[in-house]
Amino acid sequence: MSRNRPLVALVVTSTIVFAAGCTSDKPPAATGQSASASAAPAATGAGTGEQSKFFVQADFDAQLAMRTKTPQGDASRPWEQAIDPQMVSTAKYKKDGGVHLCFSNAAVNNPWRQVGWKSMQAEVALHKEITKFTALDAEGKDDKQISDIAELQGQGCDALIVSPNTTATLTPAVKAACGKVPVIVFDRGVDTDCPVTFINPIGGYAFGADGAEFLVEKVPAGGKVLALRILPGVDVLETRWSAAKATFDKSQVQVVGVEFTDGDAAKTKSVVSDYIQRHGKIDGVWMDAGATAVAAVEAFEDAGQPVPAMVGEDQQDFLQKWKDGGLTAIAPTYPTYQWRTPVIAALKILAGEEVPKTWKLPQPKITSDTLDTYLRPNMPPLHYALCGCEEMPGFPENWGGKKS
Amino acid sequence: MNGQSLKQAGRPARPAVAALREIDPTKVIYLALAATLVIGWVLVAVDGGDFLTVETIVGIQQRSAALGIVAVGQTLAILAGSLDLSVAYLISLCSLVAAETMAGRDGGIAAGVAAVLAVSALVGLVNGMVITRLRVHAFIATLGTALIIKGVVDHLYDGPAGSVPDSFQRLGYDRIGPVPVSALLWAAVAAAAWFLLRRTRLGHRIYAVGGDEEVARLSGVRTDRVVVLTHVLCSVCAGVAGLLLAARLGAGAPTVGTDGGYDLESIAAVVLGGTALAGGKGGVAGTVGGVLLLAVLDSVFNQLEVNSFFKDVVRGLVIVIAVAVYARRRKGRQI
Amino acid sequence: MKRTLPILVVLAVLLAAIALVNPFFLEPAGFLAFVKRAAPLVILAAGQYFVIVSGEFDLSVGSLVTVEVVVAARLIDGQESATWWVLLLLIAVGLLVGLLNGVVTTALRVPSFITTLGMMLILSGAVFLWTGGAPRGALSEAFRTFGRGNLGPVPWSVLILLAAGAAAILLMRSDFGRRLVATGDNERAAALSGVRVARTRILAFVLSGAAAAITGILLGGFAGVSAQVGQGLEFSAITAVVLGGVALGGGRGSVVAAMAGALTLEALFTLLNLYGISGALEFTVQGVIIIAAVAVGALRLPAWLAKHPPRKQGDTHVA
Amino acid sequence: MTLLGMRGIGKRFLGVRVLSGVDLDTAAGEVHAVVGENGAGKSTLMKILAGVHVPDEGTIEIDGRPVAFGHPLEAQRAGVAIIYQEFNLLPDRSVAENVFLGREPARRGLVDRAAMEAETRRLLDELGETSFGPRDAVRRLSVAQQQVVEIVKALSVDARIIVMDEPTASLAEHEVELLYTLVRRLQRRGLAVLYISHRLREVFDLAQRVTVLKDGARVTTVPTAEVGPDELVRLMVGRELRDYFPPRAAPGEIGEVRLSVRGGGNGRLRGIDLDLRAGEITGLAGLQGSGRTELVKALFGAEPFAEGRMEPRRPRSVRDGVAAGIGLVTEDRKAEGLALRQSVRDNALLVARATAGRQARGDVRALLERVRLSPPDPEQEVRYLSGGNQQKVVLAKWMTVGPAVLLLDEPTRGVDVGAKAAIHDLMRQLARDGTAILMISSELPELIGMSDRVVVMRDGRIAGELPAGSSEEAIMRLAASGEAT
Repeated sequence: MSRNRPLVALVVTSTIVFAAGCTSDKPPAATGQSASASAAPAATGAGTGEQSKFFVQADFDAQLAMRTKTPQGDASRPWEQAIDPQMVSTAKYKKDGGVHLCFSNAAVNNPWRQVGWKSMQAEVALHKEITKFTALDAEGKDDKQISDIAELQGQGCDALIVSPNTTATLTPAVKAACGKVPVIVFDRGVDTDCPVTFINPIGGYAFGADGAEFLVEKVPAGGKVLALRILPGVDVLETRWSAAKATFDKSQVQVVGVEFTDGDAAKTKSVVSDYIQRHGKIDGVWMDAGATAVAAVEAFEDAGQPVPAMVGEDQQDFLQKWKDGGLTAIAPTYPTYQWRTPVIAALKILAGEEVPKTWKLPQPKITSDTLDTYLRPNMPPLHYALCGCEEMPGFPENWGGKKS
Repeated sequence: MNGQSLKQAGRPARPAVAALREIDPTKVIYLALAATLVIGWVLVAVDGGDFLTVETIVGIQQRSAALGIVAVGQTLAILAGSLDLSVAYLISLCSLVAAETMAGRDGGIAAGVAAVLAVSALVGLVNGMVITRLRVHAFIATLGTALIIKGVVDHLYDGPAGSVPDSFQRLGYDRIGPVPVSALLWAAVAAAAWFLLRRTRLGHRIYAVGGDEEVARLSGVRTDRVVVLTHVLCSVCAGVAGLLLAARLGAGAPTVGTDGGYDLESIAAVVLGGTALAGGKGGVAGTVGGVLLLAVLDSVFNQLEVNSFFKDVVRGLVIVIAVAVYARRRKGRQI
Repeated sequence: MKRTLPILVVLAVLLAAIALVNPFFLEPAGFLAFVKRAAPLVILAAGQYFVIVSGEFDLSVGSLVTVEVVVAARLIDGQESATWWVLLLLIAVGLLVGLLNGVVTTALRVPSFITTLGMMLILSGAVFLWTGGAPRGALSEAFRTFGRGNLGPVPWSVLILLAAGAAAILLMRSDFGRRLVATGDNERAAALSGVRVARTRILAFVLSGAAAAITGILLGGFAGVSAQVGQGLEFSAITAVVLGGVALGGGRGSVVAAMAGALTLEALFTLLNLYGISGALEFTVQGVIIIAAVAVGALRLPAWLAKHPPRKQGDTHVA
Repeated sequence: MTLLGMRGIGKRFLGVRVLSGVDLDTAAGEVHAVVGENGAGKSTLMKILAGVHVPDEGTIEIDGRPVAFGHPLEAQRAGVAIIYQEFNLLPDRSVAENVFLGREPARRGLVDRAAMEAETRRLLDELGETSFGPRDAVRRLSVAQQQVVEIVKALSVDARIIVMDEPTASLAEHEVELLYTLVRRLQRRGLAVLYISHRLREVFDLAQRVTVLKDGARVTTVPTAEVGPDELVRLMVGRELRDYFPPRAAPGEIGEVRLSVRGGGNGRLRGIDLDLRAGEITGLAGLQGSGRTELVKALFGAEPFAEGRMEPRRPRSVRDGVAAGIGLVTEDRKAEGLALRQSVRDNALLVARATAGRQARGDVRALLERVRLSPPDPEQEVRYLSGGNQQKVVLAKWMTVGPAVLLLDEPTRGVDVGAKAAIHDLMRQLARDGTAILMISSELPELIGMSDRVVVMRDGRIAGELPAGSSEEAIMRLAASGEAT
């Protein structure tokens, strides 16, 4: 052990020197999306650690405000709704005849993206005018997505949809593409306003806050809350946590721990059991993504304890658990129906109809009252309820569900 | 898996039949590459696409440059009978170091490059030292280093950070005709490595150490030194790849290395290129072929919009089959 | 035994350290919970041991575990009745994958590192090709009992672990075990003594596959369906085995030590968790400890190294 | 004048004394033999001279100037070259690359292949070696050719002191002759040759002086002219070893045929007719490459016959062979005979465990005592045993299954005089108990001394058979030209 200390010390220190030493003269982060790194400042708040570098008060306030606004458009088709849109003209993109639509996808490497991807394909199928649909999967590799975007430009696309793998890193590629075709960006954003429209739901702050507020309301003052996070360093997840943190810090609840689970159910269960052991009782569990919600619930069941107030997501297995166990729970969502919108937007743009510059989709949360409307026992465990795909041809089989 | 070559040494020459059966992996891989190109072209044509457009050709090169550079470094390590599982995290680290140091300033480029080379060389040194001085198996040693770097990076960074000046991004985007600068960089690195192995003493000794460390030692080769140097070079290659990726991404990204799967993929590419995993046999030419083959496959799949799961299956099969073909050379060794 | 001792000491120290922070750990329930959690990795490590001691690697176990769970979920699809035949099928799948690894490695002479690396890609690709990208279906309660439920006060997984551990130890005491180690030590000598080298190695891979199947069953039971249940397990397993003082390259080390290595690794995770080391730095500490442990193991005999400098199986080589 | 002087050399491993106060000096143009039983410290002494080990005590002087080697490289620079018993060559590299490994000639920092190959060619010519060239891959060369490469390697350092550790261990008689001429040529060039060998004949043929080591200490250094073989053996083992070989089988002791081949052949062998009888030790002679090893491997089933009849049956695999009651003690103990990092017990029981299943275990300790393993400790790892003891373990391995036929390929190679005698007795004992034994030995005195008859091979055929006690000349003539006397 001692023999290795120097080695490690070398690596660590050198990294810190290079990292911290060089950020010192870097101007503070301008927009919410661009990140700046620095050695972590001291912890603050009620056991919630330091605030994330991603936290931007303005965006936070904006998103929380949006939650109460009524979106414009047909409420039965939330993927076409928009929250106070600033319309932009797209006349210059007007085009007649068949459409060749292109899509650079970050990845399909998790259930959320799987559900969304299937919805998007179904949406494309709905429109006869789309004669060709070319989609490249970057397999979660920034570098590949960059060359994918470049490659697509050579295939005569009429419009390019991009779901960026990461924010800052894809900006150059998207900028380059903007010059050639109308670009539609959704889910994650990029650090440029060159895309015709940027589509996503209200966002991570709202997601995080929804859950946290619920707990603050349900958990008695001084009650113990455990926060579970997938992994550090993912902007979307960071915003969720930072919002939750902001909420908790203002409240009476005590955050006894913030743990990373790698989205691994087994690890989640272990972590939660450890906390139950150590603290005897946990009054609420917050999490930044629902993938491991069920595992967390089970940890309490296996420990023979009542399941406390839970925050999950709109995955079937959690909704099922919620229903069966009559849990006190809430499921903030990051709706997969947003995968339908870009296709619709593209067609609008190519038809010369104006679209919102930033297309904010509504982001409902599932509560005990609305649970039954979203719970679909015939769908696979990791299906996301807010796919907006129930009416689409091929439902439910294409989404892995069974006719019932 | 090895130790046999050593025992071979004391044994009389094998019958000529075995000699006839010998295959030169480098030839095989380039034949396979050509075949893949043709088949790919046909498939895509049938699919109604056009395979050999400038975009795809550039795409192939762009996609393979980073992996190619890492694989060249990995080749050195494997030839010396070692291997390096830490490259993926090192690449992430280096992309960050570069972007942070440059911080968008043209003036920062030199410093950034220097910093990356320094950090990567240091990591290589640590790997080499742990392997030779502490006598830890390379597999574990570099796996450990990988974890260490991962921890540090994740701890310090919450996502893409820093930024490289546009002038540096040109490294990632400019091209001369159909040849991207990044591909040229890769070619340069590969050429350098080829030259090193073929014409320098270190090169000869890398083969010797990989072939049989004990023999090399008794012949007066300072084997530990060779192993350490090899690991430094391997890590520096990873560092260069990190620079390239920083240029491509315009920023440093804490996950770019692992998302790219550069650790196992580089090893796969090297072995695909006919370099013996046990060391002492093979070379850079093969590795380049291996990387290109993977890239072309990727590109074909892209054109045909094959989903990534199917790709993995094919990749896996290709790698195993290729190595099985090379393995026929070692026939006649078994009892 | 003398090779097993160091790791047992380390393990004891770690367990003591845990107990220090978390007294509940000393109660039967607390300790059993720990063993229950560790069981899957320990069994996987035992399987990996057979392969490593025969001089090979098995990198495919991680994705094999994922395959097992995903397949189980889709086939059982919530029907209790399906549980039993699916369980049998899962074991069969594990055996089959092991068999393939073994045959390709021995008959086609592909280095096992590559064989199993390829298998890793093939498996993870194939299973999601089959389920269309994400897991479907659900596990039955009966299925989950093995990883989750208890028999009286004792978790099933602990009982399964004990059974598997005992089996592994007996196996290594048996003729097969000795032949396996001899093969890993000197293939030619073993072959010229009448050992069916290829068959022996294949059997090692088959055992590893079976272990992965059991691990999958336990993990699926413990935590339910997940797309990434097996992620990185192959490295954890290999690390565990090496921590136990088993030499990569084959021919030395005991299965007990390998399993102890796995327990140690699990204890390490728990400890880092208890001491609340930052989510990220945890990896750094882990990396340092692994290198250190193996280094110390290697440094125990410097004089010996001077006398017999490492040959090909020496430490700086991938076996 | 003295070229090399080693004074009071001492060395311990793990606190065990392996050398103490050893003196050794040699002059330019001298062939100086170093003899002693295995474990006497010969190899360690030489490895110290070659910079592989650092001595705990003592000094080394070259030309009267004190030197200290921390690494083989430094020894090389000082003009010391060593040719190890097991060759140190890279099979996948060319001859030239092997010769200059670690000392590649360079111009402007770049390896100068042309110079490298030219120089190798020159040295090969000098040794009159034309059967292969600098660019050939070592993998392709025969054992003898590989040894020439080793010698060229030594010459290329312009070594002034060349250490040869058992150089003839793997050579056939006629190759030994070649080696002799090489050594004498080196001697004429004014080099000092330290010649380690178990074969006393070579010592007397080549060396002017001989240093005897025993238990890590020097017994004496004497001019070879002043001692006789028996004297030397006594100095080495510290006891008289009269009656070197056990008595041959009396006619009555030779029983029925245990194994017979008619027209056996495969890639390397043609028309093999051979009978092996219970109680008989058959010697198998022949030049390197005449097919001796191939023959025993074919009889055993490791490299099976493709044609011909064989009684009781023709083995198609090693397991067939073992099942047919055949055992093979291979030529290369370390590579083919033992799992070095396993215990004596595990090695001794390997065959039984591999083939015989549960039975045929018996009492390991008794077995080890029977093969006179000293000490008979079943838990010891075999790699820590002397060559002689290791060979005894290999024999024990086969005795567990009590084979009807035992094939021994160079059973006493690299084994010290004491163990050699033990192994010889054991062989005869096994024969008496009814085993049919076929023994290959390149050491003709041994072959003649042990065999009840000698079968001679040539070009993959059996050239003829000679009765017990035939002369070396008769055997050589048959082996070389195929003419019987």
